[in-house]
Amino acid sequence: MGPASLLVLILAAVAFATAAILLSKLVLKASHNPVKGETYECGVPTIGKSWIQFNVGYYLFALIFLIFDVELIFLYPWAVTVQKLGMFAFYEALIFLFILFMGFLYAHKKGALKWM
Amino acid sequence: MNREELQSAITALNADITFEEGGEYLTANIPADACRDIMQALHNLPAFEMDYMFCLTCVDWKTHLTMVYHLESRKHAHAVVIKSKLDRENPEIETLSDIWRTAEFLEREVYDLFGVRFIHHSDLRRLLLTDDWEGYPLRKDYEDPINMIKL
Amino acid sequence: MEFSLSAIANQVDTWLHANCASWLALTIEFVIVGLLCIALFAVLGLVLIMMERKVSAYMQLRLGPNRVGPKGMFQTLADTLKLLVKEGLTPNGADKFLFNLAPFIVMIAAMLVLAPIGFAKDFVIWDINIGVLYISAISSIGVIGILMAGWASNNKYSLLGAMRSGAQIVSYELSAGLSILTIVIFTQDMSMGQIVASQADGWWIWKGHIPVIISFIIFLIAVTAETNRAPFDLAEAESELTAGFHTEYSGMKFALFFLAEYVNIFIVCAVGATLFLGGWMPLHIGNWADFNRIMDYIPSSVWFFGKTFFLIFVIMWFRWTFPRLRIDQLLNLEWKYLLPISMFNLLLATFIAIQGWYL
Amino acid sequence: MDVKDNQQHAFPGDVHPTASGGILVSKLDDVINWARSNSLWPLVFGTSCCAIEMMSTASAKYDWSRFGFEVARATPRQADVIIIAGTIVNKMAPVLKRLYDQMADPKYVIAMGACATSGGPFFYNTYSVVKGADHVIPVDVYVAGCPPRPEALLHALITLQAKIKAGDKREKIVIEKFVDSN
Amino acid sequence: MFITKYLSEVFGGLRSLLTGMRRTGYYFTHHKNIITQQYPNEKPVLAERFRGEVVMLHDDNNEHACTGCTACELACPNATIKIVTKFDLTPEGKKKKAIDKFVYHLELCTMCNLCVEACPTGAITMAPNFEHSVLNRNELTKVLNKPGSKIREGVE
Amino acid sequence: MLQEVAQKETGDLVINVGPQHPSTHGVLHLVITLNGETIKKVEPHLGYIHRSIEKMCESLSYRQFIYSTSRMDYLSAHINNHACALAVEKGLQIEIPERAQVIRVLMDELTRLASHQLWWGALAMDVGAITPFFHAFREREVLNDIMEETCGARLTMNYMVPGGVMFDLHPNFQSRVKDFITLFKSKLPEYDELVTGNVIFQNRMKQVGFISAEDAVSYGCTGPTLRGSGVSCDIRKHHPYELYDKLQFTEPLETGGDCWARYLVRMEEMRQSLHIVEQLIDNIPEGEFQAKTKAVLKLPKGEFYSRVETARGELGVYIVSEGGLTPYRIKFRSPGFSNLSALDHMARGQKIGDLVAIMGTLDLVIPDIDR
Repeated sequence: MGPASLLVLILAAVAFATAAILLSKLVLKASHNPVKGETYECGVPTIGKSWIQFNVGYYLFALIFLIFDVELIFLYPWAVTVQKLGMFAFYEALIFLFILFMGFLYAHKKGALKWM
Repeated sequence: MNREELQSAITALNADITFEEGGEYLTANIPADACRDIMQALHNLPAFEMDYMFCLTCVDWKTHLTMVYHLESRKHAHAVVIKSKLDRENPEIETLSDIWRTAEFLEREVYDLFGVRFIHHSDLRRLLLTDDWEGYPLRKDYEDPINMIKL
Repeated sequence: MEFSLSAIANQVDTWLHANCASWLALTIEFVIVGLLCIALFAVLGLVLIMMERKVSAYMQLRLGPNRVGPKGMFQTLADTLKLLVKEGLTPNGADKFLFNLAPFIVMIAAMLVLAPIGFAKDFVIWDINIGVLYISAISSIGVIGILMAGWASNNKYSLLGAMRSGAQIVSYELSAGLSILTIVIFTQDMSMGQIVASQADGWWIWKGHIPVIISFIIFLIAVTAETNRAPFDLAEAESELTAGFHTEYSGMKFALFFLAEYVNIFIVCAVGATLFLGGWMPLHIGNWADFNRIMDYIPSSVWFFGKTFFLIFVIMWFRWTFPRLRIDQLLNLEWKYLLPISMFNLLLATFIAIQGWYL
Repeated sequence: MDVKDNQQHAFPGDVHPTASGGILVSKLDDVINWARSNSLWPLVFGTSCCAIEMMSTASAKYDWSRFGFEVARATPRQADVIIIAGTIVNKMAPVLKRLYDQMADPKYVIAMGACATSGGPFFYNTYSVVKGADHVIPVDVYVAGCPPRPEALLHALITLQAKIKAGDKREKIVIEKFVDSN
Repeated sequence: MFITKYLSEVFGGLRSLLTGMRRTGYYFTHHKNIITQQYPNEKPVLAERFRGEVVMLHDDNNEHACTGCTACELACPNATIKIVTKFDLTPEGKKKKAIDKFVYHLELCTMCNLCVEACPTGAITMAPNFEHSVLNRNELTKVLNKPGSKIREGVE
Repeated sequence: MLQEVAQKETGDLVINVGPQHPSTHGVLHLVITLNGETIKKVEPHLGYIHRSIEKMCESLSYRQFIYSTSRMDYLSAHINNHACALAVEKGLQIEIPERAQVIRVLMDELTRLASHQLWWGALAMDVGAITPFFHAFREREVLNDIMEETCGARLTMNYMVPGGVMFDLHPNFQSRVKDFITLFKSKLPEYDELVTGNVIFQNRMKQVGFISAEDAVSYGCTGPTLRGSGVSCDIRKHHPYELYDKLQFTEPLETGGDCWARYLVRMEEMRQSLHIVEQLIDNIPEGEFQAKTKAVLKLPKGEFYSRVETARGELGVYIVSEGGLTPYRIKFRSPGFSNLSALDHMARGQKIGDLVAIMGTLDLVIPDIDR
């Protein structure tokens, strides 16, 4: 059906979600009380802020992911044609992956893959 | 060590110690101000090596409070009960939480329920009751007309 | 007559073009597609949740829902209705715009991935020529929704859950991508339709030898992690973070996350079935012409859904058997085991493909 | 002595009334109540002994999932019913209140066992026990027992289902009360 | 060797996971292991000693054995039982103490059986009833002696 | 290097876990200081189920107060009652008939089994596996039925009374316990298949929540928590009560000091309890099930301390009597209280997921801690 179908799918998702969320607003009249909107934390008031400068550990993985994801993108066109290109392409990819693997080992050695 | 040996060994620590007759364990009454030294000795001296405090509590005798410590040595398999009288109006005693770490929580509990203040305790707060609770409920004269329905 | 979804679709198409102006026919077709997708979502939600509850029940020596409707069939319907009329809270401290946007993002991401999936022979919304790449790309949009939800909730559990989810999904994206790549090497095409077509004489899991089996296992593990399913459900680890990133969500907003999770399972299993188990291709065994003909009588949509539901069952089986991993173990598994193995496996697959050692 | 007088003597303090009344007529409300009654997701909330019997009710032999109750939610936002399984003490009461307040409407409460119903074994001579959870939040169904056996909890859930199906429209009453008090 | 250790870790791990899956898979396919009792449809078989609530035994003549001695009231740890007595006139014209109401707070009762143990005449016993859910707490306060019931002849 | 950056640049998150939280097994409130996922400090806040049982017992007679202790450590209800009965018997100096002793030991061990089964299921649930919980409850329900048949209740039995037990054994008791032994022996390998052998579970348990023997003793840990650190501490061995000195059983010891060691200790304890039950079930002597006691019990002036081994560790009951009808002061030395005090020590530097596993292996019962 072509690219327009993507628009149709997005519209369908939005319509579905909107309809579902609005329905409860129409049918139900909710009660109000002062603590209802407060943050839930096991039934006791929260201590301090939730929006703090967060541990860098989580982001490190995102960074490393980025490197490997780019690698993956490079590999897709290669994968389509590798059978036609033969062993030459195989060796090329071998070198490419080897360099990446070295990077991986470096990151590993630096402790970037160690959770803290 | 058996009971008699233990008794004589403890007497050697401090002259003011008196012993109670009967009871399952050897029971020694010690003065509150010497408590810490005696306890330290009981914990450290190789003859005693009371490394395990299995009970710490307090009893309200209406005229005074009594701290009760149950100590046991795992190595020598002997046990002793140490008691120490405290003034009821202003109960104060040195903390033992750095000798036996279990005492940290147990002392907080006693502070909470009896109002005994443990000097040099690192974190003496209410443990079981809310911070704004008034009174010490396990004392005999505790009254709470709202919450406590007498049978 | 043989039951075929594509035949019905073609009839509808012809009828519409015969009776309406072409722009109107196209619009009506779009509306039909939209409605069909919504219906698919709703039905999948109902069926998969019921399936999960029954699977878990039987594994746990109990009966599961059996009192609402015949054999408990209406249980999830009742749940859905209840969630529809339950209050959808927005906490005071939350970033209200992002908080309300997050379920939409998750839904859109789940919906978009439907496009290149062939549900039956010649029955596909849009067979994009870079199908598998498209799927890898779109399926990682979902994590943005989760991160958004966790951050916007202004709740510490949510925040932790979202952060975990972010680290987890991006990591497992890699090995999922690498195992998909293995199939691309063999088929030399990225379109889902071509991949299915290449399996007419045997599914890749049979004819691809060891590399494909290894990448199938890695794919299963990786997609289980990507859909935040136990044993990788750290984002919503109940015993640690109460409900993780959707702690503050209630009513239908929560239900949309719930639904998206199940639809995502369906989608990744559909992709797995297409890549490794031949999609809608019937089971053909070598020269057994009679056997093959009988298999051909079974409609292609049945094949597709059968394979997909088998994979879904396997993923549910994981959930009801294994304990949850810890966050550092989870990342260890990916970076120390799955990624090196799949990189090695990719080379092995390339070598076998170039040498032509497959059927 | 009259039983009723005795009752008032026995339970001091304010008791939160549960919503009642509100007759429903339309078919839509019937359907909604059918859905609500068959999809009671409990909050994971157990304080003491009754929690173990609640776990037993969830276990294979009694299996509350047959009624669709097994989706125990850890967060009150997604739960429909609090099963107060165990004693509520003065320190816990504000927490319970807060949890109840933070639940999304409609919400229901079952007081399971003697402690939650009335303070039970800890009614007399205790300084810290709330004499019945309905001093803190409104309770829909009380179930006696110490602890009640799993079937008794199932019976309570069925009673609650019947109450919902009978058409108590809680949120309406709550709103009216809220408006009145302002 | 590093590689062999690595591979044995991978395969050992996979095997342990498959062992677990075989167990759950076994139960998934063998439904005879299901132990669910369907409560409202199948009433449970309760042990005769099961303590569900205190009941007062009445015979066919609507007579019970309670003398109103308050032994149970004293034995009860949390005052679940309140006995309200009255004075009946015997046929000889003498006043005789008898129970007016045997008030039983089921909502307070912990089924500890101490009252039954204390009862000198065996007037009360524990019954295996468990369906005690009510919408109003006051319904749990019960009067155990049936209306119009009398003390059985000869019970002192 | 990266670790340093991480620690300097980011703030700490202070999180409340509990009072209402699935993994705290009740209403424990922990305030956790986190950096990322790593725990810097755990501060337990107690008292959310402090029911003032000690104060209440001061106004209950010696027969009455025992029932309230079933509600303390409800998973070891029999053993709690047993400890109280022992303390009262110590004061009254009653000899317990041999049959009553055997019944008490049998009930204690069955309770320990039931408690450990629940612990096993709950631990598996804490680390994310839900199915084992249901498998554990299958066997536990059989035990509950046995208890119900003899004692009349499933959880809080109030079966032990001063002088013996409340009722005689049910006629079916022996055969049903034997059936249970056969059943449980066939199911224990399944426990290992599902959980013990699982590589994920082992990784979650090993090198987690370490506590050394010295620290554990200093914190007053008892029971499997201490035995996991390699210290022998079983009251049944060191201060035998009832028949325990005549019975054959070993005290499982592990030296690891981590969650895995505690897990193995408890698994082995189940086998040992089963072994004790096996020894006794065919040798229940005939005779009285209750010694003759006065209707009103009065303890002489003095102090009485009884120690028993519950499923969680050492329970001490300390009764101070003034010679009246009720105890003057009663103190329960609960095992969970001391075990909990070591939680901060164990959890520092670990992840949130580990905290859940540590709490699971400590087997906390909060009403036992708060009383």
